[in-house]
Amino acid sequence: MITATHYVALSLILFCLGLVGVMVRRNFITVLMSLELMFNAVNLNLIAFSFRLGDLEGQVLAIFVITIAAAEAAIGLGLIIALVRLKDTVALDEADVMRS
Amino acid sequence: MDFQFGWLLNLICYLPLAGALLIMLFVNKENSRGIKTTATVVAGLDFVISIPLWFLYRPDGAEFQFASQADWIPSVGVQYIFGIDGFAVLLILLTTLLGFIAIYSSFTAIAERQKEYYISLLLLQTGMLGVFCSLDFILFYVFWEVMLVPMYFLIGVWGGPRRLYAAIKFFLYTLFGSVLMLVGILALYFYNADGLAAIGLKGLGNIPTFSIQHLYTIAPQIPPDLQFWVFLAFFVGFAIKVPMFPFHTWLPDAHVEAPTAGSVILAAVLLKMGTYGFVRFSLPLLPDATLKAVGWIGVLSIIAIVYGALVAMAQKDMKKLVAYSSVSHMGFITLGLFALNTAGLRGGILQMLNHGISTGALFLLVGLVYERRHNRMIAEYGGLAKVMPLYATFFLVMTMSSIGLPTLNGFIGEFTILIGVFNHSWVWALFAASGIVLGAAYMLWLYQRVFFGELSNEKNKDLKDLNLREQWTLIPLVIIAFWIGLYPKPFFDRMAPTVDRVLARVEAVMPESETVAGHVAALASLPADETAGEHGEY
Amino acid sequence: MKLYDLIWLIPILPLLGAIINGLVSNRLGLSKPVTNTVALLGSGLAWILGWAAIVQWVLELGIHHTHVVRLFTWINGGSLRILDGSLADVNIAASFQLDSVSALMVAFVTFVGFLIHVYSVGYMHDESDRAYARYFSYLNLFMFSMLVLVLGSNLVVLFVGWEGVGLCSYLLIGFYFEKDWCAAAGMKAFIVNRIGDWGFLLAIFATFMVFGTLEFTEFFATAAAHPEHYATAATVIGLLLFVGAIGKSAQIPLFVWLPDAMAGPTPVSALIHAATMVTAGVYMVVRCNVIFRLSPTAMLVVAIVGGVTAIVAATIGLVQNDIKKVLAYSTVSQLGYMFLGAGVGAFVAAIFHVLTHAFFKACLFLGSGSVIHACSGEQDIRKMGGLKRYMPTTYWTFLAATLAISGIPIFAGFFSKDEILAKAFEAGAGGLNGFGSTYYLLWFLGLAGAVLTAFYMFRLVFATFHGEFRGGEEAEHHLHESPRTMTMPLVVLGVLSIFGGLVGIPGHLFGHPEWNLIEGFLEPVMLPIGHAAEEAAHVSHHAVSLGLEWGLVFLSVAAAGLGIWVANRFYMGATAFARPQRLAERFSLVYKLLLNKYWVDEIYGATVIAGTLKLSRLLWEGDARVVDGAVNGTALATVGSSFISGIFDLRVVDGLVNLVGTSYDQASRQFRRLQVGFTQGYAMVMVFGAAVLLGIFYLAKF
Amino acid sequence: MDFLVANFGAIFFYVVAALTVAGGIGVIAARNPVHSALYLLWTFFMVAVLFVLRHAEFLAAVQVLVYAGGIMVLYLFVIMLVRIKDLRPEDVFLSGIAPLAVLGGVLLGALLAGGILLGSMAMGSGDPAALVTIGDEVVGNTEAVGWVLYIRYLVPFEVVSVVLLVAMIGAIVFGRREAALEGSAGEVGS
Repeated sequence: MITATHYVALSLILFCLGLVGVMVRRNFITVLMSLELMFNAVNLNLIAFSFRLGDLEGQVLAIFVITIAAAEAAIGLGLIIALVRLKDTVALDEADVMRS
Repeated sequence: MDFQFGWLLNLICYLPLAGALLIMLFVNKENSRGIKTTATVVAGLDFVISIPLWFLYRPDGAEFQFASQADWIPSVGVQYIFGIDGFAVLLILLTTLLGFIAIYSSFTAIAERQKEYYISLLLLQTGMLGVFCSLDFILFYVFWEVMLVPMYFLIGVWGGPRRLYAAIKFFLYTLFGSVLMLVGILALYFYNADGLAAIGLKGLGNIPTFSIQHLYTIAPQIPPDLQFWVFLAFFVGFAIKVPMFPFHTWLPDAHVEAPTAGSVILAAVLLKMGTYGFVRFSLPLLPDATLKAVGWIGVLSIIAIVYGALVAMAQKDMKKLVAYSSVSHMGFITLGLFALNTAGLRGGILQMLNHGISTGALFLLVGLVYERRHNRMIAEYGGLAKVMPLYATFFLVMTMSSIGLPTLNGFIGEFTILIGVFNHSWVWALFAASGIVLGAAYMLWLYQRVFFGELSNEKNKDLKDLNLREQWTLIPLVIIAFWIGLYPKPFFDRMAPTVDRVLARVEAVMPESETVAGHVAALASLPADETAGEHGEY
Repeated sequence: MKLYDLIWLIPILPLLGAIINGLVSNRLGLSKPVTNTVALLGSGLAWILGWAAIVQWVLELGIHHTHVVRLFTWINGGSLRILDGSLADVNIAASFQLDSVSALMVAFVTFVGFLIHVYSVGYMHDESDRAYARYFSYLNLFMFSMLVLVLGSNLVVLFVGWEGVGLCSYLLIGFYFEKDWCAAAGMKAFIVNRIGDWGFLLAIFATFMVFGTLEFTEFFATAAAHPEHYATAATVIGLLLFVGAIGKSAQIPLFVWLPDAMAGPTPVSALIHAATMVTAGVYMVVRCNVIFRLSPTAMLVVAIVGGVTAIVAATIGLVQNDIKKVLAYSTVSQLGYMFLGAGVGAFVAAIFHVLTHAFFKACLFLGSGSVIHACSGEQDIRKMGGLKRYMPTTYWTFLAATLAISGIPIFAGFFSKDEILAKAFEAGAGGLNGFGSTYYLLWFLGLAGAVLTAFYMFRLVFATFHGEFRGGEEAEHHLHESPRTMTMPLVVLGVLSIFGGLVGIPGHLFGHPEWNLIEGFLEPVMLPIGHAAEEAAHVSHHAVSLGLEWGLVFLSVAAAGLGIWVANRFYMGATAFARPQRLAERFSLVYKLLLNKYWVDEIYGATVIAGTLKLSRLLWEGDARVVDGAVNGTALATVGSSFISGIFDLRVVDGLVNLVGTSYDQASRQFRRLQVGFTQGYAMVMVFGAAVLLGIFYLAKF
Repeated sequence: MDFLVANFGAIFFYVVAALTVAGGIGVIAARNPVHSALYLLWTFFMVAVLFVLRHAEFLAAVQVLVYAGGIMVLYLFVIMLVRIKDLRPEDVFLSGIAPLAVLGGVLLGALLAGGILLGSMAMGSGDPAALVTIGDEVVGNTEAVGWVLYIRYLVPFEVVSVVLLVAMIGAIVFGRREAALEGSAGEVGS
């Protein structure tokens, strides 16, 4: 029998994968994709508990998360374009004007 | 609680916010006149609509009047509760009046970024009013923090040469205090509810709430050690705001660097937040710890009185002198509050108003001459009474008010405080009263150096005396100074219920032998000659 | 409406004058006639109303009735638990009372005050319109405050007047504020007075704590009813009250402000610093005689301070050359006599001396003002001389007042001063409170002071009015008698200096005690106190026989005569000034000591004032250096250096704050090198931070 | 075989889960961003399948339509737009901190997993049928979500739409050539 715990464990794995991706990749675009991975992990969690509790609120919340993820993607990609125009690179660690 | 006219209180509190939004959205930043007019009208209107509070407040009515209540974050028990007692009525009137004067006085002083400046002042006013109105701890805390930000900008953007240093010092200092206060608030909250297992705190199991009125009712049940820690957290938060002796060093810097209106508000209202906190929270909520801390706080207050006065005497900068005099005067207030008797508390509360009026006016006055000469060094002046007689007169009145000349407000406050303090401990009064001598010394010395003597500095020869607008920023304060000095009874009457309730809450935990009733009973049982002996030892 | 119910109006009338002159005349620069009409109306109406109210009070209620007019509750500071355990309300009323002391004070304050207003009209005529209005505004304000002081029915209202006269004194001394030393003198007066006020305030608080009320009638009655019960409290309250009196009445050690106060216009010196304000201390001690009589210690202290001040100030007066300075030290000395009188229990004599002193000293000051006016502002008596010829009215009135202060029989001062000395001797002989020998010594000091008084006063007269004019031809040209408005008050006061003492003839010497009108008038003020005190008074009264008393009278007259004779030898005739010159050379040390007023000012300057300033700078530097040090260097070094410099607590205060700031700053500088601008670095820190938090959570949980 | 039939649900889950994780690894490990994007697309589909398993049909549809259809296309566009050759293959990873980062991720994962295993899921459970019913009437997941979303959560829904609007405006502002250059140049210069 598949329980919520299975889903949570899967979600955890996905989340950690995303987390590592955020930390190790230099390409800004890939970093954003890793973030999407983490969002998906969260959604999985919500859905699993929604099922277990028999409560639709989890699903509603997941919809909101997807919306926020869309917004994040839009902003993030806008930033990438700005970064490329400004510094001619997509490497996140080269956006370091603040480092003195 | 009495919910009548609750809308009025909300209106008073949020009107400045509405004004700020109005300026922000609809007034062009080039339109200097429009900004000033809007800000002045809004602040003036706020003062006008706050006047009815003075008449509508009934000392014999409910503890908190003009109340309103709603759920805010029901899951953790945060509510939106507004309501004021007579004490807060006085402070609200002080705030609206000084807020208006601060705005009215900055027409010519501020030339840059006027839009942001007036928005900041109006936001600040909402923050301050909110603090006095809130009866829910979280709401209180929100307003408390809201207040910080505009003040930070006022100092940091429109301040003097070392403004950034002063602003950051002010901000860090107060933030540190308020965070500790938040910890104290949460401890009370958890104690009232289910406790906090992580730190081994057992709770009472009541419905979780931040309502101050509810917490008043559980005050006697709070165990002494919890009271001690919470008191300490509150004390640091409030003592920084007051500021009390070891925490005072942000004050001179903030005052010196702040623009005139900022100094006025800072001295007149922001410093009162600390003493307000003591009266509203520390005393009634933590009576046991209060009783234990009285000795320490008394000593700190006396140090503040003497130390502030002595340091003020050494100042070469007029504004810094007034700032240090604030430390001394606030020492009187805390001393009065912690004398824990009616006279001390009443005097302390009245002195809060007095200090707001006198020191506010003194900062205004220093600002006026600074605006003309862009210099605050005492040595630059001398003989001003010759060219600016009107200014000298206003300054004299406020100097006298500050050093406690009878028939002016300062005397009433200091007298009432000291008579209460003397009853608590004559040694305290002995030392505290020396502040009166020192106060006269530094203020009169300042007055002499600035106004008397020959008009030796060429740059001062054609200084203009006060114009009509400047006079009108000062006249209300002079009138109130005389009013309180000659007939303070209405003020005392309004604060009396608060004082009695606070004292009743403190005395509820006193051992019976120390309360008034217990003392009388004990005396009655003594043989007659033993009471006589007490007089002998006096 | 009875006039004695309107006594609150007596101070209000001059206040109205002050407000009109201060706000209207001064702002608009109205002409002098308008200004002085307002001022004279204010003080004159107060005079008329005051006298009328007193007469009506005496006739309708009698002097034994203390008439209290309560206006409104002024300070309602809640209730306090007082010493006996009961609760007392701090309800301080704005209320006035009329009894014999305040009646006497009101009578002469309004009268002398009005005369000096009249005199000022002439004296201040050369000032600009605005300054003129300012002057009269202050003068009227002073009348208000002084009348509040004497009419107040409780300690706090008295204190209002007490501070009010201090303020007016400050403003009037510093009237010529362009001159630095005038302004400084005003400030000195105010601050020194504040030291006295410190004691007074504490006395008020102590009174409340002991009696639970501040109304004179109430706590006097309580204290008089239980003398033993309140003896200790009375000592404390009495001594604290006396600290206030020392400040206001310029006694040792706080007398230094009064000579400096002569920087003000001369009429001000006459009114405030001779006739009225400085006697407020005496008035207050007499008013509170019940408290003092309960405490032998307080009485002794009052007497000692008074006696010592009387002789010390007189010695300084011997050698001063400034005409007003001589009069100033003379005032200090005479005030000392008054306190001596109060200290030996002769409260009536003390008030009597206040009265006669007001007449002759006001006359002397106004006369000196007239002289200074004539000499175009010159105040040095060495540059005067022979003025008798030019200004006869001034001379004769001045002489009358000088005779009065010297204690020549018939003249006013004789009766009052002699009564004080006699009472002091009686106290010595009767062994009052067991301090007999001390009182003898004080009597002797008083007698010696009388010799000195006669000497320096006649020195003044001879040097100023007799001989040849020494001020040069130019100045001699300007010499003239003063205008009518100035001489008229002089004449009135001169006459009073001659006959004013007749209200207090020592009738018991002639077997007619009822001749002593003032004693009878003031008798209600001396509340009878329980048995013991009354017996002591009984004993002391019979300690001196009638014959011995007559002997004392002759002794004091002889003392005055001796002083005059020496002055005559020294300052009259061809060898004038030669003899004192030689004396000064031979005893140059003593001469310098006296000329420099025992260097008291310098000693205070070097110790108290310099000490306070030094302490304040030290504290301030402690504050300031920390800030700078912390900003410039590391906070650690600051804390360390603050330990070394020994005032570490002050520095730690601010040092700690900046230490926090600096350490954050330093730390962030370090972290910044690694972190800022490196997005993934933030993420790493977050991850590890979350891991640590979780770890802690597990450790706590399992 | 019976085992397979009896446990078909579980086996199916494990398979899909494994494929999801594989997709995730692909996202973070692929050197070419286009490959990463394709792996991500794969992962989205797998997650959608998992949604269906948990009675979230509507959400699965949204996942496919919005994520796989909308966002992924956006990503691919951007990848095409910017020069993907910008990073040399050996520079794809932050070699300096990569080991540390992996360690951190594993550590946090382990700790959280510990929480899941050790902690008791002491919470109520409900009937999954509620996910497809309104009141007593079985209406299907999409309608049920609609009822909840547009009635109880109407205000948050509207707020989120505003957030989306703001994000859109923000993206446009960032994307404007001159604005990006001017604003940033100013900041750099100061």
